[in-house]
Amino acid sequence: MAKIQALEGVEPVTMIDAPARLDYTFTAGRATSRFLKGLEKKKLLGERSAATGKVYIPPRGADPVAGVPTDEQVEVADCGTVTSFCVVNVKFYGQAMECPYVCALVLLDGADVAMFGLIQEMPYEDVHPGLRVEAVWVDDNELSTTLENIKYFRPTGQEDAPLETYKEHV
Amino acid sequence: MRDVAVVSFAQSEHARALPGVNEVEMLMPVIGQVRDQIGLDKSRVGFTCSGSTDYLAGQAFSFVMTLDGIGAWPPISESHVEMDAAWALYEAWVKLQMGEIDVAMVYGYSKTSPGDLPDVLTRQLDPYCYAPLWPDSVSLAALQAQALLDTGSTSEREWAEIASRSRASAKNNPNAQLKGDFDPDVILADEYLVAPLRKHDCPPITDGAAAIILAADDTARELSKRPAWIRGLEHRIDAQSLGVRDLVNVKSLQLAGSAAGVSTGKIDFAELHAPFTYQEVLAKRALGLGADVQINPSGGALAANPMMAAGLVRIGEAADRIMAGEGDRAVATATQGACMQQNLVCVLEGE
Amino acid sequence: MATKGKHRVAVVGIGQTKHDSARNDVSLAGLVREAASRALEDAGMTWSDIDAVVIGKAPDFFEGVMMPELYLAEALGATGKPMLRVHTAGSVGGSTAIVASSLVQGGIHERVLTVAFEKQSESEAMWALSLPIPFQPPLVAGAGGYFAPYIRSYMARSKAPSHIGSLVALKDRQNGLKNPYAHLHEPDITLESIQESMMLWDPIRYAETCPSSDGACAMVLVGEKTADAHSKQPAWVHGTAMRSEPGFFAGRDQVNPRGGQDCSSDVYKQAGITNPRKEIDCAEIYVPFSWFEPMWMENLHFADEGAGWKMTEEGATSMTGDLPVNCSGGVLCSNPIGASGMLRFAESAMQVRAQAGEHQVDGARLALGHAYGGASQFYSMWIVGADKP
Amino acid sequence: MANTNSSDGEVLSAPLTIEYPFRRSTGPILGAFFTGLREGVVVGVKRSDGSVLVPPSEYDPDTAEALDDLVEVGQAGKVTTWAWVVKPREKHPLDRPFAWALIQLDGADTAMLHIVDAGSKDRMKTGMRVALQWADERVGHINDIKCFVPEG
Repeated sequence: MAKIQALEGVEPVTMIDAPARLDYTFTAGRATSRFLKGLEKKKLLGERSAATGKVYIPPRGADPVAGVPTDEQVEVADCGTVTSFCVVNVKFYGQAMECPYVCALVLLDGADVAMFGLIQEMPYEDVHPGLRVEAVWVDDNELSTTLENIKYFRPTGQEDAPLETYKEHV
Repeated sequence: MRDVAVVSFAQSEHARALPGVNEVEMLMPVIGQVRDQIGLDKSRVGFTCSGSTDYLAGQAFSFVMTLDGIGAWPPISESHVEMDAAWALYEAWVKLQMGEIDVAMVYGYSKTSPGDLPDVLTRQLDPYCYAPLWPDSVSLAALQAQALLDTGSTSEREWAEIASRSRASAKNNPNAQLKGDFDPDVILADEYLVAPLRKHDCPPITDGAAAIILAADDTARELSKRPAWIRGLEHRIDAQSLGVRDLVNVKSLQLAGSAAGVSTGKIDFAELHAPFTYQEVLAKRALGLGADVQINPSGGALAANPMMAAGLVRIGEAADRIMAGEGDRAVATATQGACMQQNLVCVLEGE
Repeated sequence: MATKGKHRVAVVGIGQTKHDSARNDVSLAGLVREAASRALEDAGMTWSDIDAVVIGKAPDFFEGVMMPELYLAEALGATGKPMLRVHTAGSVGGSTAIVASSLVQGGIHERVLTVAFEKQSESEAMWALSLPIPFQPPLVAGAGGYFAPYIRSYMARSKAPSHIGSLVALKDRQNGLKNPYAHLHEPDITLESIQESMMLWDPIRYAETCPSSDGACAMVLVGEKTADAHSKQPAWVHGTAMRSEPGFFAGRDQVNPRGGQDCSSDVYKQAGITNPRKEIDCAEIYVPFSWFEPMWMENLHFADEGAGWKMTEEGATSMTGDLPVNCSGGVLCSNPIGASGMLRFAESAMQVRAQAGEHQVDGARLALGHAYGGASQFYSMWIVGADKP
Repeated sequence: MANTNSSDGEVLSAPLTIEYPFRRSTGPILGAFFTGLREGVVVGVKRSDGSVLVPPSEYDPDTAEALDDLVEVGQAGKVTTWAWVVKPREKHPLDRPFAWALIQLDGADTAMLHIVDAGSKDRMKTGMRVALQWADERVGHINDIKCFVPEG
């Protein structure tokens, strides 16, 4: 490098900035759209697989075990059981939540898979598997086609669900 | 080598946008069809391999989601390439060569419509000296096209005729996206998009999926009356830097074609993955194909170009014609990367 | 071209970079070349000796380069040669090595260079792993946020005492001190300092979590003829296996997934292993969060279900135990995601080649390399040995 | 989070932006190239056969042999191929019609990609001479080259 005069004694460049932005139009697909439209009406619509009889929520278009579409819509309850959870205390670029928060796997009554949801209105150290929780929705005038309609889940005050009722999910 | 053949091919409708479905929903019927049309139970598939890329849809791990559409339970032996699925077919063919399995499934797909494809493809380039300039895919192709024009061996008229012929051939292809009668004189009067390329010189932007079943030896004969035997399968890559490459001689395609034995027998027809019209001229030269070879009876990538599947579709289209007895020996190619950087050649024969 | 059927394959060259949080001294090409040229040097080869290149990495959003192998072809001497790019999520480093092996085993090539890398400092792993998805609140915070509930389930199911995770972290970080390439070198670490570290994703503590690293790993895989002519001890491949299962389905056991069980049964069978705990001398297992060591001990049939944590507690997985696990320091000391699986495969090969230096297990003859990815749904494994299979 | 949802028949869609301020380490060879651009010179690297690569790379693109023999090359050269952009895209370096070109600088044996601000397609021709125009503010980046312009 030394033989190039202009480079002698100058601070070398070692890093470059290469910002990139790509804009997309995300399409939810048929099954997810059906689910999202239900959310707009405060309905949680799962989908049952004819192949295995299992109810998926949120539906993603397929029964992954059989590799076939799920197309029978089934309404499930907006309350369920915490099967497991995590207290998040880490920050990252683009994060929307304030730390710490509790992210739990919630098995809604009537569903065969647990979905991720926030748990609030209780101290996070009291969250535990078996806890019965219910969805807290945004105000009716704020409802739209998004899972963000469910602000979070809160304890129902019911007794804990017995392990047998959610054993397959832990 | 072990004798391996294509025994089944299926593809989705190809369209500018299939907004009604997500990737899984687009793929699932294709997977069902490729198995069902030869009565294959999924448990007989010994290896599965797919090709796709996250950047097109703007979703990380898209191949993880599409696994939902193939019924991977009990757990399956499976792999994925971040390449056109023609290379997934290559990986599956290698697994079949090991002699432990007899049937493999390959699929590829992309939803290109969510993003701005020419912008997205700039992200494939050298991230220091090329990508920050955002040189879109059509512009880069135009650089190669101009270099070819400068050799004096082709013309914009020849390219218009290629576009016209391809889209006329596609009229017989129910899955094709862009088809019909285009008079070369009329389309040559169009404005340039990026000179020397006009709109008709460019591939359509396509959403679509495709799948193939490969089988070895007697299993292939059991599953197909006339399997399309793979007699040569080779791929090579060139440097990405356009400034160090010979843009008018696609060395990687020449090398792959020669290693695959394209010229060791008469070729009845070719399915060339040449997304831009002028690339058909380059591909024919690199493979040494004469005027007697029918090119792209399906319409080729100028009629539908589902990224990450279009190369696999070429192999499938060629195999379907062999299986139907419409020819005895064919060549199919796949290309990816700016200006045909990486190429795969597959020679197929009936018996 | 060779005859039909499966051919023998061996590792004769291994290279890795110094792993670090940000390798600001090298370009992307420089990073992969550092590993690849070391592997070639170890193999006594030059770029022109190589027939084909197989490269792997995790999602392209990490570096913001789509299909970066297209740009890296020149840097890896692949011009004019076949090059494949594998991507199977976190297991990719392992599956890349398996694809490279199969090119030799299938009789296609004699000398294959395989490389895996990640340069996570170009962006930020947490960002790349938690890209926004419309219509969904961004609840799950990266891989830790995803796996923490399942770790909690494991703890509940197995009744493992809560200090097991810290014991694994202590062991691996201490092993890492013996590995000059490891990203984290923490000589002052203690069980107390681990237990006092912050809960990031409760029950996962900061010190029980893998770092985010820049790094690469490479190997040269060759056929029997070339390996026999090689002056150094080759690592012979005795078995390779991959398994995938959907990440989300009703009744899925995500603590002890069947994909991992089936994959390990398959690879043991190929290697003629009937008692893995007894026959395997050491293992390099993909443990990004310390609790995965006991979980994988069960999944890999080294321990009965619910008893994996006892191996950790008894010291069986320490360098002086009966099944040393992650003598290199493992993923807990270095995690260039795309390369992490290949590092496990390469470290297992280093053990049976007796080239692991200070973290060598005396007399290791048979070793397991393991990687997993996605929602604990993609598995790749190999068994390598000092003797020909 | 994008929530201006639009409905296309049965199926919902929403805008999605993937954006990151990537920051890349250059390594010594590209680092020298970018340092050169900031200082107003163009740096190449010599291969073992004496030919010069611009932009330089740490490796020979044909043989992968390591390279580090840096040399300075000229700031004008010839266009080896070009493409005329009739309607620039939003992310393109210029917002009026321009040419992409591969430009072989004097003293270099390979061509680099950049743009030629020629005003009109009629001024473009393979083999034409072009001269480098520096950006007003230079930081050590490929965009330190504002463009090339036809010589004379």
